[in-house]
Amino acid sequence: MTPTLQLFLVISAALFSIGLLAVLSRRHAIFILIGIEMMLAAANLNFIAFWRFSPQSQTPTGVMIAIFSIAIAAAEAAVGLALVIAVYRHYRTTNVDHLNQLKG
Amino acid sequence: MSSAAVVIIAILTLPAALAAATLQKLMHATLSFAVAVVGVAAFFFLLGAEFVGLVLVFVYIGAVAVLIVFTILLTRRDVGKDRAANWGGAFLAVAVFGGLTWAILKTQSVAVVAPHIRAVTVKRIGEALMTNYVWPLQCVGLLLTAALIGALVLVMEEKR
Amino acid sequence: MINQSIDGFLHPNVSKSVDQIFVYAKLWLLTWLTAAPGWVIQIASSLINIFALLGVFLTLFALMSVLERKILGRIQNRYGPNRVGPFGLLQPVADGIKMLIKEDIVPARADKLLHFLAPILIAAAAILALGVIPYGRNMTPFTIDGGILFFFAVGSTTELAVFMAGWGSNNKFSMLGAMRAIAQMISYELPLIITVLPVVMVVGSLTPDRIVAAQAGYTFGFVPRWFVFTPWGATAFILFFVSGLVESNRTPFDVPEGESEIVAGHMTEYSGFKYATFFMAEYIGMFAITGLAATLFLGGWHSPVSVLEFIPSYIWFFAKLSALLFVYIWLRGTLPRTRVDQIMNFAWKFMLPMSFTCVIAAAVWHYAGRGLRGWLWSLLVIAIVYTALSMLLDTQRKFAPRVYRFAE
Amino acid sequence: MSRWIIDHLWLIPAVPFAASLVILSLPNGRHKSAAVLAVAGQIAALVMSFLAFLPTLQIPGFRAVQNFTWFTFGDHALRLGWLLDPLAVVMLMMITLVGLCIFVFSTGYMAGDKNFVRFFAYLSFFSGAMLGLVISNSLLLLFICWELVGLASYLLIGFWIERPSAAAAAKKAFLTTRIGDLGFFLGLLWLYGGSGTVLFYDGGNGCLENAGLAMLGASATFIALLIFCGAVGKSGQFPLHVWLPDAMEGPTPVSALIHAATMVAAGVFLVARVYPVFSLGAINGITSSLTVVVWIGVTTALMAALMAIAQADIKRILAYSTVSQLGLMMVSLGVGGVAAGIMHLLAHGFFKALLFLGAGSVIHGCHGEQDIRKMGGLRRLMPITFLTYAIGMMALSGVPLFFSGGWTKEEILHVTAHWPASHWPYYFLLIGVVLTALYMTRQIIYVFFGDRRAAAQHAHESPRVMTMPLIALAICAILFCIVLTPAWPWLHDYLTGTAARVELVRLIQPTLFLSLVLVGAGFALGIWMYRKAGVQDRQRPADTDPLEFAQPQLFRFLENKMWIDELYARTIIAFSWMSARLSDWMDRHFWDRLVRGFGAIGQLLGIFTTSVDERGINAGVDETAVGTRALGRLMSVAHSGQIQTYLSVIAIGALALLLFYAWLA
Repeated sequence: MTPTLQLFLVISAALFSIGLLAVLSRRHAIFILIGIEMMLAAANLNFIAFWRFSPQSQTPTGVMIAIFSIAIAAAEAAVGLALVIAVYRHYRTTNVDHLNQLKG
Repeated sequence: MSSAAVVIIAILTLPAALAAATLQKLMHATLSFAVAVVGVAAFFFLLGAEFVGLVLVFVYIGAVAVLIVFTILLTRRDVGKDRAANWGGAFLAVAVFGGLTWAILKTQSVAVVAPHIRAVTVKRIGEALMTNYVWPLQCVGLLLTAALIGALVLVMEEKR
Repeated sequence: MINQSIDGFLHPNVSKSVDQIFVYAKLWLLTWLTAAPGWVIQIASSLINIFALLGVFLTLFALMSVLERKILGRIQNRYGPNRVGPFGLLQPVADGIKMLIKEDIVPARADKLLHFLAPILIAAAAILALGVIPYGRNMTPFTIDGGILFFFAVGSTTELAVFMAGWGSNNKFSMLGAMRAIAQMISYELPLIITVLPVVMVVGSLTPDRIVAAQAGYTFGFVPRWFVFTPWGATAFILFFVSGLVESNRTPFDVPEGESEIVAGHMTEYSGFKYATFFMAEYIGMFAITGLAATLFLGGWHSPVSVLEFIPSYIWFFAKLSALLFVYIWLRGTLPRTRVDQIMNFAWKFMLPMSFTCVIAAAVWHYAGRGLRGWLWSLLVIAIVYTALSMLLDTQRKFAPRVYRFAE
Repeated sequence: MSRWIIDHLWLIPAVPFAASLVILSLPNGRHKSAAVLAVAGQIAALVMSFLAFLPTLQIPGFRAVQNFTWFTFGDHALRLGWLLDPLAVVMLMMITLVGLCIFVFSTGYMAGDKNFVRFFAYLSFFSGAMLGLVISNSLLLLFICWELVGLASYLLIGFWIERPSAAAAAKKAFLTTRIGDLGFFLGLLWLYGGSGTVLFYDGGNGCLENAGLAMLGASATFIALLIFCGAVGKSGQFPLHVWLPDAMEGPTPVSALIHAATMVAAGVFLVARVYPVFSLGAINGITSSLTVVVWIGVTTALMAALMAIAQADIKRILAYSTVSQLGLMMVSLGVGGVAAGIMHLLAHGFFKALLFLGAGSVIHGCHGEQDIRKMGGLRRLMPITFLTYAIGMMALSGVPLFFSGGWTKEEILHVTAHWPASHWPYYFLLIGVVLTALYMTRQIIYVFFGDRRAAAQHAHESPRVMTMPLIALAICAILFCIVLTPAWPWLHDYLTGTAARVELVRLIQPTLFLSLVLVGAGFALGIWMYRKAGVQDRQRPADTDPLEFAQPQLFRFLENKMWIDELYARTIIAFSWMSARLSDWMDRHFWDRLVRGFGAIGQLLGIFTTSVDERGINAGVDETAVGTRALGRLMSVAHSGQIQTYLSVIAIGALALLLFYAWLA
């Protein structure tokens, strides 16, 4: 039997939630970044899945968006990790709990 | 494209992702993240977007994973001290998953099978990139440059 | 998939010749399970490809290891290994046995998992990369659209593996070696990929088969249409070759495992069969890079002279491969090891601009009509940039003999 | 090749322009590169002018026109264009040749000036504008270039801006020429209104071709006179000649190039260019406009020659002679000898540039001294300068046979003599010839003969870079007469567009002897008067001019330029001064009051609103601010600074939204 769109959506939802888990439950900044990356990957999976299961248009829009979002994710990762390093330099920690200078 | 393949890949991918989210050692987490990315790429292959899959592997394993690893190295002193995970977050994540799944299964419009399509070749993607998506392409290029410079500036040793 | 691979680029008058012998052997093997469902055939054919690849390249690796030692011996004016077997040709077997029966030592404080996974991952990456190279007419193990990208995507995994090795074995030398290795690999991955761009641009495809097909034929009947015979092609080839040297950590760029500085780089803590695996991975990576170089610039399996076309294509391919490999060994026997800062400067200040210039030159070549005019124009472009760079970089200062500050 | 240059005629002015732009962008110290650039641009222009010269030789009366549309308003297009015909070509050759010599000369003369670079930028700029003026095929384009050369001359006269006299002279030149240009512009507009086009030649319906002229009709006279105003201003004719002598404040090469050879000749060129408008409806060669031209020219020639006698500044003498020569040309144009006038213009370009450069060399040698009474006996010290200067002087005073000036001047006398309207111009010109010889003799004697006086003690010959141009120009001044002689009037026929033929008989003419006699008389008179110049003679002190001794008040009258400047100062300038005063008074006492009144009203309003603010609005605002602060303190509690808290909140929100939509569906 051939899989329906639902299957992929569920999988990407799972991936997304796992990313969310990492973002919400881990204290280490890098874990948070990994989680964000995973959520982005899930989003890409969604794009591709929807593109694949939708009636075809001339330009593969979903693929395009996936490509762009991958590029943007790369940029995001680079800047984010640079931020982590900079933060570590200042506070000698990457624990996001301790980074609460903006507390009201 | 058969459900079996999908399920197999899912079985490979999701645990890896879970490990990436939960493992104590950052290094292991990163590597399992890489594995998860490979799984996602496999999904892309399965869905007929080979190019995107390759790009995903290329970018995430070749660049992002290595970057993360470097960061781990540079912030080493902080690694390993494990802290109590916050269970609220975990619960929330589970809740989101439940909600999403419920919503997906509830909507019948997505319970469709894939139509037969002609393979999206690199040539087609290239043409699309150079015609309809040329401005987005330029913008992304600009963005990447900006990110590069910004990252450099951020990690530059501030002189004092 | 097999049929598709057959009638892909089938040459009319060689279809029955010795040239296609392996293809037909594979077909014959597959005829046994015509009854089986499609996916079985697919898996079977893939397995056949895999085994063929492993067989060929592991043999080549064994041969290479001994030949390298012998050639180095010749260069350094001594006998190489000459005890085991005729001319010491069985030396690799002896080595293999030794490696197998050696004790496998894992440091106590090491991260066992990573320490164990690293060699496997690195070897896997290297072997995967071999899969997309066309070894002869209709002899591409895996014809996927965008094979070149696949090659690099897989190749980029190596860095992670190296890091795993360095980190996992929890040893400062390993860590340093891994750092050096990753640093130079990343730095040289850019020139490596960007020098491939012109070829991809000119051919208009990422598929190795098409790239090889695009280099068929001869101008004026005797000069083969290989890209290495165009100015941009030649430049790109040289850049690619050097980057390949760095990627496979060979002299003069073998700082990551420079014995005299850090014991053996990221392989310091490895022994026995894991070490052998690293060793093998390095060599196979070398084969992959050289094979890709031959495919991209040296016309793949095409014969250099039209009269010699009767010689089977795969023989030509392996001839080119071994020629390049010989150059590797030759360089190793000839050149001293460079310094890290020199490597980095070279990568970012020379290789990268030059490889971008190759792209531009290729574009010029194309728009000037791919003829003599294009040839001269692209030559002009490259010459200008080269001279400008060599003026800017002021090489006298950069590569001056080292000043030892602490040697009072 | 010839085809190419006809299509790319615009390159000739463009190259010096480009050169000047590049030079302007140079830093101040780069003397060498500036000079090289300027000279190179000039050489390029010379070569291209020569290329343009070749095709015009093939057919007599050759004319190539290349028009283009500048812009279109509504359905009407304003078109400009380039024109290549003998008149333009000879001007091109003369300008570029003389210009090159002067450029080279200036590299020596201006060496050590701190604004060297700027100087060459201006010079190239001028050359470009002048070349453009010569080849423009549209009165508007010509006018534009005309103003550009005006600007260049303004900049260059005031080049030594730190000298107040230079600044004043620059201003004077600019304003005086403006007066003329106003007339010119009006004429231009009138012409445009009349004939509907400003193109000279446009395939049959240009404004100088029968179609256009027919449209002008009777108004042609006024248009011609208005355009002539511009010519009067530019080439220093009688009412507006006052600026030219003062323009000598500029560096000598500038005087040579702009105020002797090229720019001031532009007026003559202009008249020659639009000659059809002047001569429209002429009855045997006489129209009212041409008559005006003649008499203006005569007046100028005679007056300037008289003034030149009493001047002491070496450059001023030359300036006045320039003015008188220009008058001569105007006369010749007026009486219908266009070719003769242009020929004299060219010849004059060469020898006057030569004279000025010679003067420059003298001044250079005497360390900046310009008063001829302080010089003397320089012929031993600066032989080359002396010889070339003598050649120039001979040419200027019109010694026949060997010097170009002689032939052209005879030609002019010849045509003037046959002017049907009146014979007086002829007689006046004869006097003018004598006077010319006289003042040139005076100058030569003062500068080069006699014993060395104050400034001449430490004089020295100039460097080769300055003498070489002198020699070149001298050779030009002599060889030029080959194409001028009546025996083979090549240039004349080239300009009039007929084929030249050789007739040695025509070499001997009555005017030849006449001018011989006249020039001889002039020399003799000069030598007799000034043989003792600058030395103690009878009871005359050494530093007084012999003429001054003989005829004090006459001399003073001439020395002060017939008090024309003073006249202007009393009348025109005084009037404008008065009007300025008047308007100033109006400003102070009337308009100011008004403005102040409005200000007062504004202030009153302001006071009112302030009170309203302080009483009413402020209180309410304060209350609001207090409330806001309290609210903010309340909300800031939510900002725990924990990213993950925020993220969780977002997640909860997203979840809620999702569930809501799912429930809706």
